[in-house]
Amino acid sequence: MAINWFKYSAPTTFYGLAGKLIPWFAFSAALLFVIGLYIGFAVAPVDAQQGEFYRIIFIHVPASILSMFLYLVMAGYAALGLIFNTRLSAMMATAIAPTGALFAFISLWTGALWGKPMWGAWWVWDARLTSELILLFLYLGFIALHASIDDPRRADRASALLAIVGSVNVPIIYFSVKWWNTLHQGSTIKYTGTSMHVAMQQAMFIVLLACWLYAIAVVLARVRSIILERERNTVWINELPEVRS
Amino acid sequence: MLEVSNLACSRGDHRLFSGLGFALHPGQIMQVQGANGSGKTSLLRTLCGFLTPDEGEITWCGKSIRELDEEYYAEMLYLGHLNAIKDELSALENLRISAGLSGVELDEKEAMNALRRMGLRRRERLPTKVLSQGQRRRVALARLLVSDAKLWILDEPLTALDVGAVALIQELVAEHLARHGMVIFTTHQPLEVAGAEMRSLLLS
Amino acid sequence: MSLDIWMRENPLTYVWLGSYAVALLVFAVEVAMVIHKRKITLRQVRLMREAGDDARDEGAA
Amino acid sequence: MLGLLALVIRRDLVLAMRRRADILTTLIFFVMVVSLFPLGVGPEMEMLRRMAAGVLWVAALLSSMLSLGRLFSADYQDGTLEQMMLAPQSLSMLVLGKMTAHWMVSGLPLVLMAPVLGLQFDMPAQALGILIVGLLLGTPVLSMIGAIGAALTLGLRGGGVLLSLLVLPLCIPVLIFGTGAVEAITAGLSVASHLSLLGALLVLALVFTPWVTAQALRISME
Repeated sequence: MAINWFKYSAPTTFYGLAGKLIPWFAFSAALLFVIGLYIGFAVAPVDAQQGEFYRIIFIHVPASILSMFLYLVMAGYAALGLIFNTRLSAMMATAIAPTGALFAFISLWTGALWGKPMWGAWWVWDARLTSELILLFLYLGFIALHASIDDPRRADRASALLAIVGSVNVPIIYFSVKWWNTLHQGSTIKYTGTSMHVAMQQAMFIVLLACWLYAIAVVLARVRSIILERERNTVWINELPEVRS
Repeated sequence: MLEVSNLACSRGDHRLFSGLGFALHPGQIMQVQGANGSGKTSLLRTLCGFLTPDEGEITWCGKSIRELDEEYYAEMLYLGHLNAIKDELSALENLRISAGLSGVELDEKEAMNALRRMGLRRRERLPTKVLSQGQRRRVALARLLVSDAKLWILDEPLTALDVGAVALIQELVAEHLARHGMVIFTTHQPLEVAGAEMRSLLLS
Repeated sequence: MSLDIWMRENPLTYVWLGSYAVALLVFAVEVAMVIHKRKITLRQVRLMREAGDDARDEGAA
Repeated sequence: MLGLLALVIRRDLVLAMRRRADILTTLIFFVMVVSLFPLGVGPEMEMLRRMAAGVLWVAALLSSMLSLGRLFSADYQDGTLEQMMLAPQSLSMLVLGKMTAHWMVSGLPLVLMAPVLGLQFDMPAQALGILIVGLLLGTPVLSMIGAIGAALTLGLRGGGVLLSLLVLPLCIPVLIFGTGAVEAITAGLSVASHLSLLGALLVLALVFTPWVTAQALRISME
């Protein structure tokens, strides 16, 4: 019976719960963004070496952190779905992928913009930037595989396996890229000097929190659409107020 | 003994069947009937373990086929729509390799005998790409002769076969049943087996 | 290069336009996509439901 | 167990021998890509020497992608794959056999061809030796990682391009250590660490990829 509960009622209760939570997450994300950016731009002092340019880190670092964590979370949900055959986890994995890919993109974009004034080149083959690029490729592979399989069950399971293989590979890739980078004495992005001002840390932390809340809100909203789509033949979907009207 | 209880299967959104149950004992034969799209092939593929049922359980000698896995596969033989023969290989090579995959070592003489009984005399060493549809089907069906599996799962075994070959298949099935084998199959052509009661399962 | 000079003279504009505006734009596009998907899915589900109702009505009649 | 492995390898080799054109096209592709590079970047020997290992490795990576689509698709289309999944032996073992055969017909010819192409780039003998050792250790890993992708994209439209999209990022470590070894020997450094890392990748791939590929095949057959 426990398995049945997992299998059938989880999306039901989750749909309603997610609907109630989304506004809270979205609102607090927006609020924290404003606070974080206010501290970042008005309170935090100008950096001695990098001038105003360093202020890119307030979005660059949170985006990088999130893109990596979201991949792990996605692989975790994928593994859950594959092992316990729960439908909701597979839907969550599918819903996370686009957000993760976008954060990876933001991280690359802001990294490039930071690189230009620092090293005079838009792109440097720094270990972290290169890994981030490969991470974006992994996200795109996941999304492309899921999109090209018509049968939703096979799509979930196949892309779940890919996500797990990818997450096992991520440390190996990161290590090898770092190795390659030191071998070629490439440039390394130093995020901080010895003294990182308290306000800088605060701003970065608050924006990171805001990004997390934003990601949760968007993923929940997306998973609600996926639930609607997948379960459209069930009774409970047909009795939802937004469907009846 | 093959037992199926409360089986439910779906393809995409579409529920093919549910609450299906039956038991197949040694010496019994069962025909799965139903219109196109009623899930005959899906049922047979579920019995092979290719498809995971939505609900229900399939057991072989009291144990779930999921748990038995390879032990179950050693005792069953499946013949699908596809012949599983390679155009580049000769009939002889095809038969010996497919027997090898199912764990039966086959020497050349045994394989030749089986192919001859299937009416492929003097074509044993030709690449199968020069054979006709019916002859290729015969190459695939020759596996019935060399297998020692107890359970035969045959999906449309009679397609592309002429009258002579159909008679031969009926003979083979009767022999298999006499050896306490089990057969479950689908067909759109009549298949009569002497000395055995034909059970039928209707999918709607 | 002129961009280089402009960048040094207006670092804050560069940071804002280059990074934050782009990031916010990405967020906005994503939110719009999610809302759009929700709309489309809801419409589709409603259509399916009406089609199902019609079939049932015909069956009853 | 080993009998089955030998059976599958022998079968795939016989099939490949009767369809020799497939092996040759991959090999010709490899030769062409490598030969195009000097035309693209110019004939200065100093630069070509420095690029050689990277060019050969990237070309090997691309050509192995080219042949991956064939790994399971023929067996999938004619129903042999179904029969393989019903074999009373472990599917992982069968998959390992298919990977091995695939490497022998698509990876090994590249390894044998590489020194000849290396001479086009005026690679020193020492570097050539390490290149071959690296390729010998690395190309099986490419076949094995590729097999996962081939199994996942089985029977999909546009499977070939999708396959490369999935597999190429996962192959980056092999590329890095393979070219790194050649660069190390050219710079007069020890290659032991690079080669042992490649060996470690090979062992890891041998242990995990057959099982993962078998799972992927089961998912794709549903």
